[in-house]
Amino acid sequence: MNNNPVQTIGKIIGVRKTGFYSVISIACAGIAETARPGQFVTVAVGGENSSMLLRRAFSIASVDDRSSYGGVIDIVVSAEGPGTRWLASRKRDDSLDLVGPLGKPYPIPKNPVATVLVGGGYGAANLPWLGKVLIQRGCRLDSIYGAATDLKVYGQLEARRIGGSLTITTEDGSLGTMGRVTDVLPDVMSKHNAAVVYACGPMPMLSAVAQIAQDNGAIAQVAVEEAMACGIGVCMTCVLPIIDENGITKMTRSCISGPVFDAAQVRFADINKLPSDVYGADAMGGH
Amino acid sequence: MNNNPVQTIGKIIGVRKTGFYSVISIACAGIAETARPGQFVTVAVGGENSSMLLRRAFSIASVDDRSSYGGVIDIVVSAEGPGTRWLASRKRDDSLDLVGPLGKPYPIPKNPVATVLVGGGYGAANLPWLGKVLIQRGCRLDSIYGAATDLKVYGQLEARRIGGSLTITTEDGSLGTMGRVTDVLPDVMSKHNAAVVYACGPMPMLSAVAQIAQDNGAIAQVAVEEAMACGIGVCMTCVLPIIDENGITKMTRSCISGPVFDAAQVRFADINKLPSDVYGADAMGGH
Amino acid sequence: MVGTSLRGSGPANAPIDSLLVDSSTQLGSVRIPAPVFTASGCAASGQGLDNFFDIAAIGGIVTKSIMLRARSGRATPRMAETPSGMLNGIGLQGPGIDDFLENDLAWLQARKVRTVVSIAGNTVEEYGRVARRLRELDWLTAVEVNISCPNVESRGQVFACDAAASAAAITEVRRALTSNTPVIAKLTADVTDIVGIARSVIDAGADGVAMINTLLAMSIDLDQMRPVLSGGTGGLSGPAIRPVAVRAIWQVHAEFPNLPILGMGGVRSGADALEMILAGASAVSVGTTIFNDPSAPWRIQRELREELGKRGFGKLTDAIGHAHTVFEASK
Amino acid sequence: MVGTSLRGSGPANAPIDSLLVDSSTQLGSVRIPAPVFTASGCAASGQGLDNFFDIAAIGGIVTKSIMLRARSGRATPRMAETPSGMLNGIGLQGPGIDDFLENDLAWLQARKVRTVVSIAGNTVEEYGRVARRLRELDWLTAVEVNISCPNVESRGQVFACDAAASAAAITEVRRALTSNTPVIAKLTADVTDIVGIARSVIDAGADGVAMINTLLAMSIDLDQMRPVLSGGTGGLSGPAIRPVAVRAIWQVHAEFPNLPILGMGGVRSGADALEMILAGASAVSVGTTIFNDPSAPWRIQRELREELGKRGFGKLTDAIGHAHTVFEASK
Ligand SMILES: Cc1cc2nc3c(=O)[nH]c(=O)nc-3n(C[C@H](O)[C@H](O)[C@H](O)COP(=O)(O)OP(=O)(O)OC[C@H]3O[C@@H](n4cnc5c(N)ncnc54)[C@H](O)[C@@H]3O)c2cc1C
Ligand SMILES: Cc1cc2nc3c(=O)[nH]c(=O)nc-3n(C[C@H](O)[C@H](O)[C@H](O)COP(=O)(O)OP(=O)(O)OC[C@H]3O[C@@H](n4cnc5c(N)ncnc54)[C@H](O)[C@@H]3O)c2cc1C
Ligand SMILES: Cc1cc2nc3c(=O)[nH]c(=O)nc-3n(C[C@H](O)[C@H](O)[C@H](O)COP(=O)(O)O)c2cc1C
Ligand SMILES: Cc1cc2nc3c(=O)[nH]c(=O)nc-3n(C[C@H](O)[C@H](O)[C@H](O)COP(=O)(O)O)c2cc1C
Ligand code: FES
Ligand code: FES
Repeated sequence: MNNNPVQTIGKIIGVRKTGFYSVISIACAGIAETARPGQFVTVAVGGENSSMLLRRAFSIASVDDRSSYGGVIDIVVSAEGPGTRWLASRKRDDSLDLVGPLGKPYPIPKNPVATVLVGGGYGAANLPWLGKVLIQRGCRLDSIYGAATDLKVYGQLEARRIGGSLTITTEDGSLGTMGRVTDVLPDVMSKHNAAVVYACGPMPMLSAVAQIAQDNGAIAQVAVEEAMACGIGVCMTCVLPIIDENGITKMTRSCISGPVFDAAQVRFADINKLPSDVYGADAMGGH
Repeated sequence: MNNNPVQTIGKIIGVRKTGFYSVISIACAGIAETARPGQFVTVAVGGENSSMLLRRAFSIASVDDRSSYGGVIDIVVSAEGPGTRWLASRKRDDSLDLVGPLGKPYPIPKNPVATVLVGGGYGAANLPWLGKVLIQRGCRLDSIYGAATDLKVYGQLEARRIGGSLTITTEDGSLGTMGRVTDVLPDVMSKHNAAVVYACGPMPMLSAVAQIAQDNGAIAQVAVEEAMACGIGVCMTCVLPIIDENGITKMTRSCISGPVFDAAQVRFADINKLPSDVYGADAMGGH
Repeated sequence: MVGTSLRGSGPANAPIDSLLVDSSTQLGSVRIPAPVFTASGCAASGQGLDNFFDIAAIGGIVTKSIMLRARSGRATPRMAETPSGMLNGIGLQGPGIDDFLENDLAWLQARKVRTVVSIAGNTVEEYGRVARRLRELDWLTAVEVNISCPNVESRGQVFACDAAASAAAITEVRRALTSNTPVIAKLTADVTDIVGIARSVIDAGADGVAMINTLLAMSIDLDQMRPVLSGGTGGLSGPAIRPVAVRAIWQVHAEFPNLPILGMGGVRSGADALEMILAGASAVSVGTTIFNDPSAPWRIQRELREELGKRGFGKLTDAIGHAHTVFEASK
Repeated sequence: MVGTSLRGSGPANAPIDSLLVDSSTQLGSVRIPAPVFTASGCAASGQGLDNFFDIAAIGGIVTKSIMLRARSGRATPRMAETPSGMLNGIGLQGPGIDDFLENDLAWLQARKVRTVVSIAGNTVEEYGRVARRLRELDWLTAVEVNISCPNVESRGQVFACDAAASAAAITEVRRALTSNTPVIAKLTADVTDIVGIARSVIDAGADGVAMINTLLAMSIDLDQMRPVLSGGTGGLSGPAIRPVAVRAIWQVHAEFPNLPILGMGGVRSGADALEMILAGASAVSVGTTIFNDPSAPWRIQRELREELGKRGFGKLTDAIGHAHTVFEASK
C-alpha cells in the first residue's frame, strides 16, 4: 500500500444538493489529514441489515483538516443505483462507515507548468481541490467541466473560487458550450501550451482525452472508475490492462495502483478484453 | 379468509416509548375501520434494500377510525431482534408497508359475564382494547398484566383508563406483586366467578392459564404467537396441533384459524412435536 | 464487453409503451396470456392471495405439491429467516389428493383461475396414482411434478438428484395423463449436473421444466444450539438463491433452446423476472417474495411489461434466451 | 424442541468472561492459537489487510490460490453484487508459484503470519508440481487444495465435482508434501453428494476439508442484456450462501466427526462463526465480508469469543459439532 488507510465511523455534518448531486460532508478522523487529490474513500451502504455487501467508492472532493469537527471530507454523490440513492438520502448526524484514503493521488508537477483539468459529470468532483494544489505550486490552470446536461455539470462554483479559466460544455447545450469536453480541449491546451492534462470521468472520455494529450505532446493523468469489490487491493476485481515500465501489459489493480494512471500506460481499447499479449493470458486456457 | 385484509403503505404519525416498548401510531386506510381486538398486522422491515424478507407480526393494540388522519392503528413493539429494532427506530412521517387486519379476533361473549384479561409482557398490547369492548358489552373486567420486570409490564395506564381491577405482577418484584400472572389468576377468577379468561403472552404462560381456567370451569381464549412467514395462510409455517370439532388434531394455521384459539383446542404439550395421532402424521414416513 | 448497439440485431431498440407489450407466452404448445405464476407451496391454492390481487389475471396459480394421502407436515419450527432468503421445512403438509380435488381444485375451477397442479410422491407408482386422479381435468394448465422428494424405494435418495429416478417418475406421470396436459418436471440445483437431469426428464416425456426448487440448507438456533428446523435441514429460497437459479436456467436453455422453462428462485421484481427470461425462461414463478409482498405476482407482471417495453421488446417471447444471442455475438 | 436445559450435558451453562475463553483450536494435529482465517482469494496475501488489524493475531491468512504459471485472470467485468452476496469471476489471477514464493510468501514469513497456502492446478500432475515447490517450507500452517478448477484432462469437468478426480489431486499433493504439512481439501457444494466427495479426499490422504467454495451462479446485465461477468458464470459468495455452507458442514461432520473442517461461506459475525462451529467446523474462514468490513476477521474473532463465553463454553473445541449432540438428544 502506498499509504495507510483507516476504517472509521464518520459522522455526517452536512448534506447539500447541487444540481443532480448531493455533496456530503463527513467528519472522520484519520482520513482528511493524509488524503491528497485523486484518492478516494469507500462507504458501506444500506445500514445494519443491508442486502448490499459491497462498499461504494467516492472521490474525496475536498478535505478540511482544521474544522471544528476534526478532519472533514466532502464527497459528491450521484444517485444512480440503490447504494448511491441510499447515501444521497442520508441526513445530518447520520453515521457512515468509511475506509480511506485509498489509491494513488494525482502526481503534481515539480515545475510550474501549464495544466488543464477535464471533468465529466461527477468526475469533476476531485478536480477543484487538485486545481487548488496546482495553483499553489504556481501552475497555470484551465478547467473544462462538462456533462450531458446542466444539472449534471459539477464544480462550476468550486472552479471559480480557485481561479484559472473555466469552460463548461453540455451535450444538450443547456449550459456553456454545446458539445463535449473533448471538443474544446485541443483549443484550451494549445492556448497556454499545456504540459499536463488531468482528467476524471467516464472511460470513453478518458480515452479521448488521452489521445488529444498525446497528439499535443502533453502528459495525461487520468483517474479511472472500475467496479471495485474491496478497494484495498485484495480481491482482483478492479483490474485494467496497464503497460508497465518494461512495456509489459499486466492486469493491474486500479484500486491500489490507480485510480490515477498515466494515460499512456492504459490500453483503453482493450478494457473488458483479454488481449493475448497480456502477462499471464497464455495460461488462461483452463479457465 | 375470515375478513378482507389489505396491503397498504401507512404513515407513522407518532412513536412513543413506554418502558421497554415503543408504541407506534400509524395512519393506514383500510385497516383501522374493520379491525377487531385480537387481530394483527404484518409489517415489512428494513427498507428497500433490506436483507430481511419476512414481515413481522404485531397485535393491533388499538384503533382510531375517526382521527383526522383517517384510520389510525397503534402497535406496541418490543425491540428484540433486527426487525423489531429497525421498527422501534422509525420516526414520525416514515412509511410502513402494512398488511391487515389479519387473523380471527377474540370472541366476545353474548351475555355480560365476568371476564379476566391476562397479559404477559407485550402480550398485553391488545388486551386494553379488548377490555374496552367487553365493558361496553357489560362484562365484569379484571386485568392481570405481568412481566419479568417493571419496564416490561405493558398496559398499566391503558388498563386504568378502561376500568375494572388491575393486578400487576413482576418476577423480580420491581412492580406490583412479585411472581407470575398465573400465581394471582386463581384468586382473581374466583372473586367474581369469571366465565372467560382472555390471555396473550408466551406459550408457557398460555398453557398455564389454560389449565387454571379449566380447573375453574371457565373458558380460556388465548392468542398464540407462532413464527409466521406469510401471515395470510399460504405458507404453512405457523401451525399448531389444534383439536377440531370432531376431536381430530390437525396441524392448523395460527395465522388464519388463530391467533386466538379456545385453549381447550390447543395441545400445548405437543407444540413443536408431531404426535402420532395428528391427522396425516401417519403419512410422514418419507419426509 | 458488448454494448447495447448489438441489440440492433435482436428486437427493435426503440422503447415501447408497456401497455402495447404482448407479454403472453408459451409453455410448449399451451399459450399462457400472462407470464407470472405463483411458486408451489407459496400460495397454497390461491385463496389467501385473492384479497390482494385478481388471481385470475396472472399466469396462474401453481398449487402446493399434493400427495396421495393427507399429510400433517413436520413439527414446528418450520422456518427460519436467512440473509435475503428463508429456510423452510414444511414437509408437504396437505389434505391428500381426494380432498384437494373436492375443495381446492373445485374452488380454483369455479373461480376460473389458470391452475398448475403440483404433485409429489414417495414412490414412482405413487406419482402415477396421483397423476391419474387429474387425468380427466382438461381445464388444467399443466401438471408440475415436484421430484424433490425422497424416494422411499431408494433409501430416501431424492428423485431429482438421480437421473434415472427422475425419469421414472416423469414417465409414470406422462403415462397417467392425456397428452393435452403438459407435464413440467421441477428440478433442483442440488446436483452436480442439472443439464443431465433435464435431459433425462425430457427423454421421459416432460414438456417443460420448472427450476429451481429450494437449495438444501440449514440454520442453527444459537440459543437452543440445535438446527432451527425440526427436521434439521430445509430448503433455502428467496433472492439469495437467484444467481444460482439464473445459472441453472442459462445452462439448461443453452443445451435445450426450445425447452419451455418455468423460471423461479428469488424473483422479487420485474427486472428479476426479465433476468430469468433473458437467460431462457418462458415464464416465471414467484415464491418467497409473496411472503414479503402478497401483491407481488401482480406487481411483478406489470413491472415485467415495463422492463420489456423499455428495451423495445414488443413481445415477451422475443426476449426468451436473448442474453445467449448477445453473449455469443460478443465472443 | 429441546430447551437450553439440555446443555447441562455439554459444557458448563454459566457464562464465562470472554477473556477467559480459550479459542485456540486444532486442525488435525496442528494447534492453531486463534480460530479465524481469511478465505482464499479474499485477502490476496494479507498485505492489504495489515493496515486494518494485526494479521499475525488471527488464525492465519489463506493466500489466493496459486498455480504453476503466472495467470492474467479473466477479462473484466469480474464481479456483480447480488442480494446479500456477490458473484466473482476472477479466473485465478496470480503471479505463478515462483514469483509467489519469492515475494508474497517471503513477506508473510518475515511478518510472522500463520499461513495456509492455497494451490490449484489444471491437471493432477500440476497440483503435484505446485505442491512440491512448498515441500521444504515447514513453517506453513497447512496447504489448502482448491480443487474447484476445471480438469483440462477431463473435458473441463471441475475436479471437486468428481470423487475420483478429487482424490487423484489430493493424492498427488499429499505425496508431494512432507507429513508435517497438513493437506486441506477445499470442497464445493455444487455436487449431488458432498459427503461422498469428502470421503474420497479423506481416503486420498487429506487431513481436513475446507468448505464451501462459491456456488456456480450467474447474473445478467439488464442494460447489456448479457451475463455481467466476462466469463458468463461465476462464483456466488457471502451471507446469501451461509445456510448452504452450514448444511454442508453439518452433513460432513455427521459422517466424519473427527475430521477437521475449516468452515466458510458468508460468515459475517461471531454468531455466524459459532453457527459453523456448532455444525462441526474447527475453525472458520472469512471471505466476502472482508470487502464489506476489512477489519472483519479480527472483529469476528473477538465476537466469537464473546458468543462462546455467553454460552458457557470455556474452550472453543468443546463447541465443535455440539449442535449434533443436542439434536440427537432431542429425537
Ligand atoms: C475510484 C472511484 C471513485 C468514484 N467516485 C465517485 C464520486 O465521486 N461520485 C459518485 O457519484 N460516484 C463515484 N464513483 C462511482 C460510484 O462508486 C458508483 O456510482 C457506485 O458504486 C454505484 O453504486 P450503486 O449502488 O448506486 O449502483 P449499483 O449499480 O447497484 O452498484 C452495484 C455494484 O456495482 C458497482 N458499480 C456500479 N456502478 C459503478 C461505477 N460507475 N463505478 C464503479 N463501480 C460501480 C458498485 O460499487 C456495486 O458494487 C466512483 C467509483 C470509483 C471506483
Ligand atoms: C400474531 C402475532 C402477534 C404479535 N404481536 C406482537 C406485538 O404486539 N408486539 C411485539 O413486540 N411483538 C409481537 N409479536 C412478535 C413479533 O412478531 C416478533 O418479536 C418479531 O417478529 C421478531 O422479529 P425480529 O426481527 O426482532 O427478530 P428475529 O429473531 O430476527 O426474527 C427472525 C424471524 O423469526 C420470527 N420471530 C422471531 N421471534 C418471534 C416471535 N416471538 N413471534 C413470532 N415470530 C417471531 C420473525 O417474524 C422473523 O421471521 C407477535 C407475533 C405474532 C405471530
Ligand atoms: C414455504 C415454502 C414451501 C414450498 N413448498 C413447495 C412445494 O410444496 N412444492 C414445490 O415444488 N416447491 C415448494 N417450494 C419451493 C418453491 O416453489 C420454489 O421453487 C422455491 O422457493 C424458489 O423460489 P422462490 O425463491 O421464489 O421462493 C416451497 C417454498 C417455500 C418457501
Ligand atoms: C473475489 C473472490 C475470490 C476468490 N478466490 C478464491 C481462490 O482463489 N481460491 C479459492 O479456493 N477460493 C476462492 N474464493 C472462494 C472463497 O475462498 C470462499 O470459499 C467463498 O467465497 C465463500 O466464503 P465467503 O462467503 O466468506 O466469501 C474466492 C471468493 C471471492 C469472493
Ligand atoms: S477492488 Fe479489490 S483489488 Fe481492487
Ligand atoms: S404464516 Fe403462512 S400460513 Fe400462517
